[in-house]
Parts: sequence; structure tokens; C-alpha cells
Amino acid sequence: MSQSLKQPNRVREGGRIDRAQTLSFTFNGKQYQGHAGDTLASALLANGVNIVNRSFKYSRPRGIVAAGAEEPNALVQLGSTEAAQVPNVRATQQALFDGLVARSTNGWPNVQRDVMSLVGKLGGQFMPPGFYYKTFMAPASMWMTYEKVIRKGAGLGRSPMERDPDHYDHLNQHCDLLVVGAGPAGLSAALTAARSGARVILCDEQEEMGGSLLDSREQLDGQPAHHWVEGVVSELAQMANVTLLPRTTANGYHDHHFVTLHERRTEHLGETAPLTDGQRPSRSRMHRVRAGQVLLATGAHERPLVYGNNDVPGNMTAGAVSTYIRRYGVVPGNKLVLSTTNDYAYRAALDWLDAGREVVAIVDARKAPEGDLVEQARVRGVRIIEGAAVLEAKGSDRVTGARVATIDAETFKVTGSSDTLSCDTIASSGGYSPAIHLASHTGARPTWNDEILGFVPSLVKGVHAAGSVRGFHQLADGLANGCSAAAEALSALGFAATPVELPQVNTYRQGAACALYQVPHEKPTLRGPKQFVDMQNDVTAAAIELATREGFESIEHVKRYTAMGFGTDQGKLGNINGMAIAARCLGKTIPEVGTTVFRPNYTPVTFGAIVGRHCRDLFDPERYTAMHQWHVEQGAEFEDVGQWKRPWYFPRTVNGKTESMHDAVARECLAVRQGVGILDASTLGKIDIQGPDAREFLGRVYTNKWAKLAPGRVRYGLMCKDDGMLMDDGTTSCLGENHFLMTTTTGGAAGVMEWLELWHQTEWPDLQVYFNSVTDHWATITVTGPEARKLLAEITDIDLDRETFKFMDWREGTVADVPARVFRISFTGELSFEINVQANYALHVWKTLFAHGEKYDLTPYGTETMHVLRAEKGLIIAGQETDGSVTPEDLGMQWAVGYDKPFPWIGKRALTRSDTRRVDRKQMVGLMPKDPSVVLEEGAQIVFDPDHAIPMPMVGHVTSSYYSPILESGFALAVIKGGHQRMGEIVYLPMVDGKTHAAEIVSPVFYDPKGERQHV
Amino acid sequence: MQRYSGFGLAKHALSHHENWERQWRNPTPKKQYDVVIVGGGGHGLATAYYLAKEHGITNVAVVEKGWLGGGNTARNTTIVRSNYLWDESAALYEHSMKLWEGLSQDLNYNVMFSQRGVMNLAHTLQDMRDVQRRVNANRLNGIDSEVLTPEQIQAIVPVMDCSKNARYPILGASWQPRAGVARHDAVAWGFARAADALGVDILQNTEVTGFKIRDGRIYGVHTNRGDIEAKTVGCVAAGNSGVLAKMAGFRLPLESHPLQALVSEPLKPVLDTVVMSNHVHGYISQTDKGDLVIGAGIDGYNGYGQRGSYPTVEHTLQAVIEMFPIFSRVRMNRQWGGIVDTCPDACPILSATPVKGLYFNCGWGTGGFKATPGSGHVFAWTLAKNQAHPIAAPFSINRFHTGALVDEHGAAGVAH
Amino acid sequence: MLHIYCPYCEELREEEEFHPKGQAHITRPADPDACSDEEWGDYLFFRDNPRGIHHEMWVHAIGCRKFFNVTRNTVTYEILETYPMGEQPRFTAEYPEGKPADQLNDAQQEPSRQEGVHV
Amino acid sequence: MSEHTSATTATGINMYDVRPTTEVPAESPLAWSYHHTGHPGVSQRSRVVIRERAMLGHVVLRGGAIVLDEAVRQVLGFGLPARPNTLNQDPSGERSAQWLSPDEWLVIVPGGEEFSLEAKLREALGDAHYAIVNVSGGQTLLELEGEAATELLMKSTPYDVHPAGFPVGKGVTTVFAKSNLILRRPAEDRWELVLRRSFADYLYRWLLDAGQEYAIGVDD
Repeated sequence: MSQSLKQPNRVREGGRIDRAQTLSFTFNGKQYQGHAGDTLASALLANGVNIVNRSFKYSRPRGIVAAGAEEPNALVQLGSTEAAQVPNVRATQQALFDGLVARSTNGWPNVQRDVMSLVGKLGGQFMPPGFYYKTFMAPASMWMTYEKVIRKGAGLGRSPMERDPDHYDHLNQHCDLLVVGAGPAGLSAALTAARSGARVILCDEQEEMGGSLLDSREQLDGQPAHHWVEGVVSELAQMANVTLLPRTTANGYHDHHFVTLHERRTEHLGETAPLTDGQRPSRSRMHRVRAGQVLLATGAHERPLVYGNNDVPGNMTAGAVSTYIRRYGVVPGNKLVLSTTNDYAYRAALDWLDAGREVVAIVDARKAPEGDLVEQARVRGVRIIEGAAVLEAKGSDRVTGARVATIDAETFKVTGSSDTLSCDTIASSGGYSPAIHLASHTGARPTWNDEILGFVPSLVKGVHAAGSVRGFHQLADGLANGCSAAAEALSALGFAATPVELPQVNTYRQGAACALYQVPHEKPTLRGPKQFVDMQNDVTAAAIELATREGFESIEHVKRYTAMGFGTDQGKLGNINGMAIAARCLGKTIPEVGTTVFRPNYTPVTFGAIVGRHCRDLFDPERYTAMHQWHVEQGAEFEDVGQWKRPWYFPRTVNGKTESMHDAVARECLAVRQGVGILDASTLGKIDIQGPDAREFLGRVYTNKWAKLAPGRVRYGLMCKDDGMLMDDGTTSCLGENHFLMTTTTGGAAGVMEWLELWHQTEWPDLQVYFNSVTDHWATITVTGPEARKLLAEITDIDLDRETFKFMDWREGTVADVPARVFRISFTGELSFEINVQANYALHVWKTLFAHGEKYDLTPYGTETMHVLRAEKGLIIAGQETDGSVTPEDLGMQWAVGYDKPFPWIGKRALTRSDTRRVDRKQMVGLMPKDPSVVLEEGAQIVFDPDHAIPMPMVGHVTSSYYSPILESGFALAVIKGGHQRMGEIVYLPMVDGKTHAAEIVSPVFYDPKGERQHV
Repeated sequence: MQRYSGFGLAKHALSHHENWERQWRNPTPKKQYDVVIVGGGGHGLATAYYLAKEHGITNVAVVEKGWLGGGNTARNTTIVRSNYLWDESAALYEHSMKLWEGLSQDLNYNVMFSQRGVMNLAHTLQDMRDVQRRVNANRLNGIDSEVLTPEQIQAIVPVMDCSKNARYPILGASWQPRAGVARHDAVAWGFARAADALGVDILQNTEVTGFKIRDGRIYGVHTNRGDIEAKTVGCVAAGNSGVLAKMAGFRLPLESHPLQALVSEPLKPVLDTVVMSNHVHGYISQTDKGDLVIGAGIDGYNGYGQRGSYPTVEHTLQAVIEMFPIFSRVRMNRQWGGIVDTCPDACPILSATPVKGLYFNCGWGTGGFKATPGSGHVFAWTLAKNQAHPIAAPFSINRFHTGALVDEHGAAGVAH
Repeated sequence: MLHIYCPYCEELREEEEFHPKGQAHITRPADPDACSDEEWGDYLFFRDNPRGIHHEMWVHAIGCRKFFNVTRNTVTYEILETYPMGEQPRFTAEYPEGKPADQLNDAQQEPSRQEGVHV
Repeated sequence: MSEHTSATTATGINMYDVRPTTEVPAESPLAWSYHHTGHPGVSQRSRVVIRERAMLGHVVLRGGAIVLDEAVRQVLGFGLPARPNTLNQDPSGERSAQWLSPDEWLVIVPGGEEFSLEAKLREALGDAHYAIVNVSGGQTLLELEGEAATELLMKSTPYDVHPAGFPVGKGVTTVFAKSNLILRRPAEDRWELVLRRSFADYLYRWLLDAGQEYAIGVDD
């Protein structure tokens, strides 16, 4: 009893709410109560809350209009804590939970008394569509200021400013038939398919399944409709081949029947996912469904009529009135006027009467309405005003009356004198627009159907539709249509359909609906009261008329000029009305004006749900080598190289002080040049190549020669694309006459592997060769420096004698008792051994080297030191010295180009194009800054004349630059126009800070130019 | 042309806005024009406008198969910047940037060009090298450009995760203060209205079905509304360029791919600049209406369907949440796709063709919107003088034969 | 997201497992040195870019790693057939409904080429 | 086992037994993960259990099906699976061969058998054109069991893991989270995941995270 006092609009019984469970919630700081089963919207209406928001542009008070996804006004900010904020929640789709906290998204200082509304009232006239295109242009400098003000006033809710405490996930689903919508058609379809043995998914966006049957006046087999729903749902729930997904919106229909279903798993329970059994479930879940066939039973949205001040709180769609009464036990007012163009909307008046409140009148646009529902209203003594419509609502914060007159819809004229009926609620119905959104996502254009006055979906192969979405609004038709559409889908899938016995339902005699969208007014549209078409974006009939006058004739132009349909409801209520108004203004029919296109999402989806678990620590894989733990324990700093985490440098901490990067790198460099260093080189790509034609293949993909490389030998190679530009480089070892091990750059590994397969599979399938990636199988440890041999000798059985194991040889043997291949190749210019061992044993080998290396001060080094050392030797890094526009010749690497190889290898032909033959191409050189303390900036641009005015002709740039501890100077690699012919010249590098550095062009080999140290 | 101004707006309000004129006419095609522009998007309309305004050539038709500005102009993420790496592209985009800066006044149409700055994030050492290379090049080319530290980035975008514990921590960024966003539709409408006022015929719902070519020379087009004669024809048809080239009997080094974008629901201002990351791959800004506009990647296959693959959207939002974890509860409202014509070197084609008198302006890939005025300006010059504008010269089709590509993929491979 | 029938795995797989690799049936000139710059440029860069039926190459990158061909409509994204390297398409712009039987070889007549192909 | 740990075959291929002959500590690709992320125990509530089978012999065979099949039959006692994406095992389930592509199979044998397997196969194959590659250090195998195993897989891979799409005896290479792996179903109630070494930690963390709601446990 006391509940109903607190909730003045709650009826005593009926509906699907649980009156025994009272829930408290807060709206705009005020406490209210509702019941389990309520939406936030139904609870607000139960409590008599009229104004739920302020409008976007004119700041007009707005109330709840609809009961579902089509609601344009009731957008609220949800959340009691910062992290739990959710902007723009549609109150009609938010289940009420205890403790819910919501605010209106607009309105200052509050939604009741809003300052901006004054601006809206006074300034509204100055804000026709596109007004911002016509002003704010002078002075030009002021636009950024104007913009700031405009932005402040715009927007709806606000973003949370803290990290989301919840997580989200994905579930990949596969099924034979996906049924979207669990109303009468969807349920009968799902039942048919399920009983036939198909794998079925049935989803519905509402809190419970049943769709229109949840608020239906009709009886099925002589029982209330929900009995039948419960029977079907419980049967489906028990079938192993059926997945039932309530609270799940099919939000996007992608190619080849891939549909995303967004399941709200906990949003009805709380603002963050509650702990259950110690685990926190995902807040919501995206089902990524690959369906064999899809059946759309998505229903229809009722269109409100467009009349004067149709946005004042208390104006609602007729269907919403019925839904609130019958499903939620809430009558959203006391005195109702219904304005309709069809029979079906009469339900609202009958439901209103059943709830014990007054129906002032039904205003029917048809001259002589007839049909069973009309009769029922007549029998119950309702006044029916024929051939008329509500012209204009009265009231400001709540409807106080409806001005009604007879009209002629055809000529768009008011034909009689008007009469103002006192009421607090105006329900309107202009007909039903099929919810064709998903069908339209597939790219199929919907077609206009004059019979049902709506667009019906065009269906691509494999998509079926049933029920209201096809215009079958009668219950019996919908049920039957569900079965027959399912049978069609089943037959396409190769299943024999098991017939389903449908329940007995009454068939109503229905009178034809009439076409009415905008209600005529005595005044011309531009002068009359505002008639809202798209309430969320404050688009009026006048705005559409004005747009057409200004030459915006395509519906796409009209929409864009007025912003119609660009709201979060995507114009579910307004689009068809808007098209009809544009058509009227242009003297065309609706289909002539254009069609309507919808894009995913059907209703908005949180970013979190789309992202799923692919965030935070799982945003992107991190790849580790076998020695990763050791690196972490040594305090290494890491560099991201592709997905790999590579040690960048190993700062030492002495007496609590950690070395700077500069100091660490200097120490590491000198250790390699003067003692011995060790590098984890496992990330290099490694490809095992076997087959009698392996050698021939190498000759075709590398620029240099491979015909004579003997087993036991290693060679460096360059790989180009067929445009002649360098793509990757690395060494390849001859393991046997027909067996090679190729290495690639770390970042290039996957690409090179695919490249080899591409050429083999598409151009040269006749060559007998196989490629297999062994990147992960082998770990690679580089031991380098003058002491490398001594160290390695201690733990290997390989003869390391310089005469028998030469530079660019490889040998087999054990290292630390582990079988290894050791390669004498050098990326530092020092005596080097690259040790490959099976990765499971690599850490043992690594640690053994350290156990023996202490006396040599074995120093681990990272990628930074590796870069310095190789640059001192003028060795390139593909991707750093090169950028896809550099040929081997530009790099001065003609020695690695086999011009006379018999097969026209990849990249060869391109080297003789006119542009690649230019003498002033950018060529790689070394740069010595005149001031040795200067380390040039990588990426610094090079000019010949530093005094040239801006724009200054640039002749190249620095590709690599470091401080060299061994040279005690900064040094750099660069590409410079015609650089190979400019040795000894001075160039200039003008910097951001205003300084200009001078540097001399030198050979890119800075250290040990004869290459003696690697041969020792 | 009816002048637009705040005063005019107030005046029209008093007459209930009943006296606004059409923004452009709906003319009947003439038999003959001096120049026919195929494609009524931003670039085509700009070309027509500058032909009339700068070269006095007003007997011009813009032939559009749908509604004007209905292609990529209506579907892009509206970013305008000019901080390109190579001299050739920098010159082109900076030329455009200068035109943007006075465009609203020039057109008497507020295109809402908002110079709120664009930042390109660097997440790896190589990214940083590329950023420095590009910024240095920009400055010497006279383009405003800076390198930002993570601290400076955080100050400009307080809501971004600039911490070291990100999977790919932000190491720095390039920053162009003059860059920003504009209102895409208004650009097309503004050019259309201004061109129309100078006498250009904008022919909507007019589809070119073939070219009239004789002895290797163009002399008109066939359309669904009859033949139109013209000795000079410029095709500015973005994703449809390949189809037009085929009609004219040659191929282009182009592929048309889906490029997707999406928007959130409108939010109160939360992001005051444009943030782009090539490495984690996403870019984002906030419109004046409050929507977060997010650019997704390009799909790898050819597609004219104005839609792409869902995983592309997933990857983009993963990137956005990696950069902006606080947006996890913000909701995606809508997604859509454009058709972008991409060149192998990520640079456009502004060029004569094997057919004399027939010119193509295409291949803008993901970067066309920002070039709109500049592209139209140099293309108009090219059409008017039958000779490549110096800024357009490096972008000839010929470069794919000589090898003189302007490869923006490389160091400055920042798309969009 | 496309659903692609891999002719080697003989089943439909998700697009995420594949990479598109551009136009199919681009053959490298047998004697590059005999090509003019123009011919070489054409081979490298110039492509058909049809609106409608297109033949393209894909690789089952996360799967069997085989390259194969796909005939796909670039407007509807409908896949008409997939077929191994070295074979010719059955569906072409000239024969959108499929080449007549007398123009097909044995491999093209195998039902597996279209089995499970998604529409 | 062969005395020779290294040989060059008559076909010009280097064959090398990379397993140490002495006791040398070995670490599986998940060693770091166990150390760093830990391994939640198996409890009554665990609806998914994972178990690593480390240090197995993993060998990739490349070549023509007919030629290889005969050699495999000779050496292992069972043939190569004839159908794409299927798996053959010996009766003990210790040795298996899986179709990876028309010319590629993955053979998994007890650790230590891989080199002799290669040697015997090469002997049987003579001078046919084929390739055999030992990849044992590059991957590891995880077993997945429990009533929620299928749902955990559904969170992770777009491949259909429903019995209708994934019967016993099937095995595929597919997308898994943002990486990829080989997924196989050797028995009604057991799945196997073959992970690449460098991605193993990421995949392990993914499985624990996605399996949290099933109280996932790691059996060691």
C-alpha cells in the first residue's frame, strides 16, 4: 500500500514486476523506489518523474517517449563512483537494480531549472539547421574561441576519468541458424529449428524473452501470452543444440553471416560486475557468431506523429503506453488523448482504461475507422474523433492539453476548427517501421512497401526474416511466418523441418491504416510551433523544410544538414517521418527521396566489450627468448622490437646508484672491443632450407651469388623486392650441399618466410626445396671480443684454431656439453662466435659462459651497444639505414650484387630503371661531426648550404648516430645525395634548437677499416 | 550569392527563415562545357571552384553520379595536417594547409577548420627516429612541427596513458600545432555553393558511362543524362578511378580498399586535440558535437562495399583503449566504411594520361580530405594550362615506370 | 568478416587466418631484362581494380600457409570460388554465372571448388 | 640410438642430434611463466586443468604424402593422416602425426626419439625430395581438460570447437587470442595446444586470465 503511495503511477497488480522486491535508486540526487523487473524508465514513470533530460540544442525539457531501443530522450549518466561512470545510458533499456545512481546528461544547474533553456527559447530562432556554417566566420582568428563555447554546450554524458574496474570477454560461436529476436516469430522459428536438430542461437535484447508477447492483450491457447512464452523458452533451454541469449543485442551484421551479439551479463545487477563465487564475471560479453543462416525476427518500431510541441513530457508512443501499463504496472498519466492512424494503437487506450484511468478521446486520422479494436473502444464508450489529429500539445513541463482538429492528410491541411482537450498524456501512433537495421548492415538496400507504409528489408542469400520486420504485425501471422521462415532456412542448411503446432490465437479484423507523418497545422511549418522529428538532435519539421529549400534534396544531404538520425538512437523513431517530410517538401514520394541506410551498431556498445580481453597485459603478445628470466634478473632495460622484448642495455647498480644509459653502453662497447661481450641474438629469424634446388633458390631471392658456397661456410646476403629496394638482409650458412640455414632480421622473420613461400608456390613450384622456420627452436648466443676464443675454448670441444675455423665458417660440437652449431660471423667487427643451441638448453649454456667468463669480465650487452658497434663498422640495419627507397647500390654494397648471375634474380631489373640509375641518388656514407662531443640527432636533415632561406634544400638525413667510446667521438651513418662522390666534403645539419652542426662526409667504416679484428 | 553572416542569420530569423536561397542550383546539363570534372566530391568541387575563380573558366560541369560530397568526403575522419616527410608531398599538403587557413572566409561558408593540433605518437626507438626525421624535414620546409616528450604529451592530453607500464610506452611524438580537423560535409557544400555562384553547373545523379575518345584525344563523356562535350576532362573520383580508367582504356597503379571509421556517442569535451598512433594503430579526435571519431585501419582486400571487416574495428578499439584506458565504458555508436584508392607509394596521382586532354586526380589513399583545397587548386591550374602545376609534377603516373616514387610508406608512413 | 574456403584445408575458415595478397594471376615476365621500363613498371604496380568480379590471391597464413586464388565480388564481397595456384577461374567478368562446361578442365569441374562457398 | 650425433646424408643434408648426451638442465618454454606468473593449483572447483607435456620430440616432415606415408608407416607403425586437419596416433597415444598442409606434417614423439626418428626416416626415404626438421626446442605441448575446456577455447579461437566442427582426431593450425597455435583433440575429453616457444608466456597468461572464472588449475 505504502509502495503505491510512493509510486503514484504504479497500478496495484499486473505486469511482470515483482512487487515484493523493492529496489532503491537515486535520480538527480533524489531517492526513489521501484521493483525488480522495472527498467529505470518504468521506475521513473512510476514515481511520476516527468522531466528526465534537457534537449541537445534548445535545452527543452524532455520526458520518456518510448519503452525500448528507440528512446531518444531518456539518456542518463550512470554510476556512483568515478570508475563506474557510464555515459548516455538509455533508461528504457537499463534494468533497475538496488542502489542504482543516475543523473540527467544535460541541464544546468539542474534538469528542472535549466539556464540553457532560456538560450534555447530566445536563441532558438537563430539556430536553424546549419546555422554554424553561416556564421562565426569573422574575424577568422575568433573561430577557435567560438568553437570552445560550442563544444562546452555540446556532448551528452561524460567519460569516466578512471580506469574501468570491470573486464569484458568474447565468445566465438558457431551455429546453423541464428535467430535474432524472441518475440512470437522468433520463438516459433527457434522452436522449429531446434526441434529439427539444427544448432540454434536465439538472442533477444530485452531482459526476458517474449518480445511483444510480454505486454500483449492477446491469449494463446486461451492462456495469457506469457504462458506460451514460458513453455517455449523452457523447452529450448533444455535442448543441447540451443543457446539462449537474453539481454543480448545483435548489434552488427557483418559479411558472410558473421554477427556480433552483445550480451549484457551484469548490467542488470549493479554498476560493476558483482563477485560470484569469488570470481568476477565479465561485465559484458561479445559473442562473435558465425552462422550458417540467419533469421531476423527483430520486430518493428512504432512511429510517433509529428505535431506541434510533440516533445513536451507526457507525449509518448502508443505502444510505449501499453508496455508500461501491461509489463511494468505503470500508468504514465491520468488523462489520455490518443492520436492514431491505425487500429493497433487502440490497445493503448484499452490498456489505459483497464488500468482505471480516463481516456479523454481517441483522435483517429481516418475518416471512418473500423476494426475489432475500434469496436472494443466504442463499446467501452470512448470518444473517437474521426478524421482528425492532435495539432499541438499544450503545456511546458508536462502536457496539459491537446489541441485537436480535423485534417486532410492528402492535401496537408487543417480542415476544421480546433478544440483543446484537457489531458496530461498524448499517445501517438503513425504506424510501424520494421526494424530492418541488421538486414541493412549487409549492404542490401531496403525497399518501400506502400501497403504497410514502411521499408521492408531486402535479404541477401542466407538471410531470412519473419514477423513484424516483414510487416506481418498480426500475432497469428507472425507465429506462422516464424515457422515458415525457419523451414526455408533449414532447407538451405540441409535439414528437414520438424513442423511445430502453433497455439490458437484470435485473428482480429483490422481496418487499413492511413499515411500520416507530419500533422498539418494552421500555420506554415516554418512559422508554427516546433514539430520535432528527431528529438535527440532537436531536428524539427521546419529544419527539414528549410534544408530542402536550400537545395539539400537527397535524403543523405537532408540528414547531414540537419543531423537527423545521427543520434545514439540512429533515428529509430524519426527517420521515416523525416523522409516523409522531405518528400512532401520536394513533391516526391518517399522512395524517390531515397532509402534509409543503417550502420552497425544497432544500439551502442561499450568499447570495452569490443576490445574484450585484448587490453592491459594482454593487449599484444610479448615474445621472450630462452634467456629472458636471466635478463630480467640482471636488471636489463628492454627495447620493443616487433613483439619481442630485447635487452636494450644492462645498467649496473653500484652502491645503490644505477648507471645512465650512456655510461652503460660505453662500458658495454669497450668490453666488446677490449675484452669479451655476450649478446642474446635469439630473436633473429632462422629458416631451415632443404632440397636439391635450395642453392638455386637462394640465388634467385638474394642479390648475391650462392652457387659456390661450400658446406661449412657462411655468406651474408641482401634481399630485394622486385622494385630493387632492399627488404631484408642476413647470413645464410651452408649446412650441407642441399641444406642451408638462413637468418633474417628480427622484425623481418615472418615476412621473409612468407616471401620465400610466395615465390616458391607461385613462380617457381618446379624448384625442389622446402622452407621451415626454426626461429624458436634455436637460441643464439653471440660471444664477441678479443677474448672470445679463449672463453669459448674453455667449454667447447670444437677446434677454434683461426686457421681451421676461419671467419665466415661454421662448426659443430658441444658447448657446455650441449650440441651446438657455432658460426664465425661478426656484427661487431671483433672476433665473434655465434652459438646456436636447442633453446631448451640455452640458459644452461648462457650461464656456463658466465661461470667461465668472470675472469674475462664477460659483459652482457643489449641492442643499443650492438647498434653502436655495428655502426662503427658501417654495417647497416635494414629498416634503419633503409626505408623502402634504398637499393644495394645506394648502400655502396655493389660487392653483394651478382650482376652476372644467370637467373634474373629478384630486384635486378629494377636497378636499371632511369630513377635507380640517377647519379644523385641518396647514398650511404659516414659522417664525422666537426665537434667530436656532438652526437648528431638521428633523423637530422642534411643541407649543403646552411644559409639558404627556408625552405632549405635537403640532401639527406642521418640514419644512425651514436657516441663511440672507442673513437671518443660522436659519429653517424647518413644518406646523402651523390654521397659516394663527396668524401671529405663538409655538410650541415640545422637543428630545432637553432644550432647548426657541421660534419664531414667520410667512409661509413669508422673502426678497423681493413677488417682485421674479426679475422684474428 | 547570398552572403552569410551572423547579422544575416538574425535578419532571416525575423522572417522565419523563409527567404534563404538555394545553396546551389539543380541545372540541366548543357551539351558542351569547356571543362568537365568527373566526381562531385570535395576535390572535384574544389577543382571546379578554382577553375572559375583563379582561371576564369566558368563553363564547367561537375558530373556526380550520386549526391555531391557523398563519397569519401562524407566518410572520413576529417584530419588536416601537412607534416609530410618528403619535399614533394610536404609542398603539396602545405599548399593545401595555407588554403585551409582562409577557406571559411574565401568560401563565405564556415568549414569549422579547427587548428587544435595533431600529434603522431612514437612507441619504439625506430618510431622516434622517424619522428625526428620528419620533424627536421618539416622545419626546413617551413612547416610548423615539433618533437614532444612524454611529459609534454601528457600535459596536452591529460587523459592518455603515458605511463611506462603500457605495452608500448609512449616515447615521444611529433606535433603540428596548425593541424586539426574540419567539418567534412561543409567543405563539399562550401565549395559547391561558391563554384555554383561562379557559374559552374553541378550535375548530381549524373553518371559517366563512358568517354568520347578519338585518335587518342578526349572530346567528351557519355552520361545517363546524355552526352556532354568537353576538350578537357578531369577525373576526380577517388575509389572509382580504376573503373573510370578502364572505360578510358588504360590501367592505373591503384587498388580500392575499404577504410573504416567509427564514432562514439557524444560526450562532454574530453580530448582537445588529434592523437594518432601508427604503431598501436588507431587515431582519435573529438568533434564539436562531442563524438569521439576514431579511424580504423584499411582492409587488405579490394572492396567497393563501403564496409570492411569487423576485426579491423576490434584492433582499432584495442589500440584506443591501450592509449585511453578510461574510454572502456564509452560506447561505440556507429561504424562505416569508405573506398580509398591507394597507390603503391602512398602518394596521389595528379597527372596527364595516355589520352590527351584527360587528366586524373586520384590515389589519395587515406589522406585525401586534408588535401582538398590544395588538390583542387593545383589540379585546376593543370587543367587550365594543360600542363602540370609544379607542385603536381612529381605526382605523375610516369613515376611508376621510371621508379621515381615518393615513398611516404617508409619513414613517414603515417597514414591519414 | 569473410568466411573463406581454403582449397587445401578443404574447409571454411575465418578471415583472421588469411592475408590478402593482391591481384591473382600476375606472372613475373620470363625475361625481365627484355622488358622496357614501362613493361616492368606495369608488372610491378599496375593492377585491375574492378568493381565486381575480381580474382585475387590470398594466403592461409595462420593455417596451411598455402597461397591460393579467390574469385570474389568486390561490391557484394560474395566469394564465387576458391582454387589452387596454377589453375584458372571458372567465374569471370565475362562469365559471372560460370564458364560453360565445355570450357572447363577436370579440376574446375570438381565440386570442392565451390563447396561451402559462402554467399 | 645412433652413435653418430651428426652426419651429412647422401642427399647433402646435415643431420644433427641437438640433445645433450649428459645430464644438462633443460628449461621448457614455460619455465619463465611458472616462475613469474606462477601456477594456480588444481582444486575441486577447477573446471579446467592445464598440464604441460614438456621436452617432447617435435619433428616437421615436408614432402609428398605418398612417399612420406610409406616411410612413416615403416618407422612408426602407423601412417600419415590422409585427410586435411586430422591426426593419427599410435595405440599408446605417445606418438602422433598431424596434417598441417598438403606437404607438411607434425610428428610428436617422446623426447629423445626425434633424432633416431629422423635418421630412420631419412634411411627409408633414400633420395626422394623431402625435408625433415627438428623443432623440439621451439615448441611445447599443453593439455587441456575439464568441463569448461570447450568454453575456454571458445573465448580464445574463432575455430569451431563444438563436437560437430571438431571431432576427436582433428587438429588445426588457427588463431588463438592474438597469436596462433596448433589445436588438436586426441580424445573426447582432452585437447592439446602446441605453442611456439616465444609466444608461450603470452598464451599461458591468456589461458589463466580467460580460465579464471572456471578456477583454472595447472597440474604439475
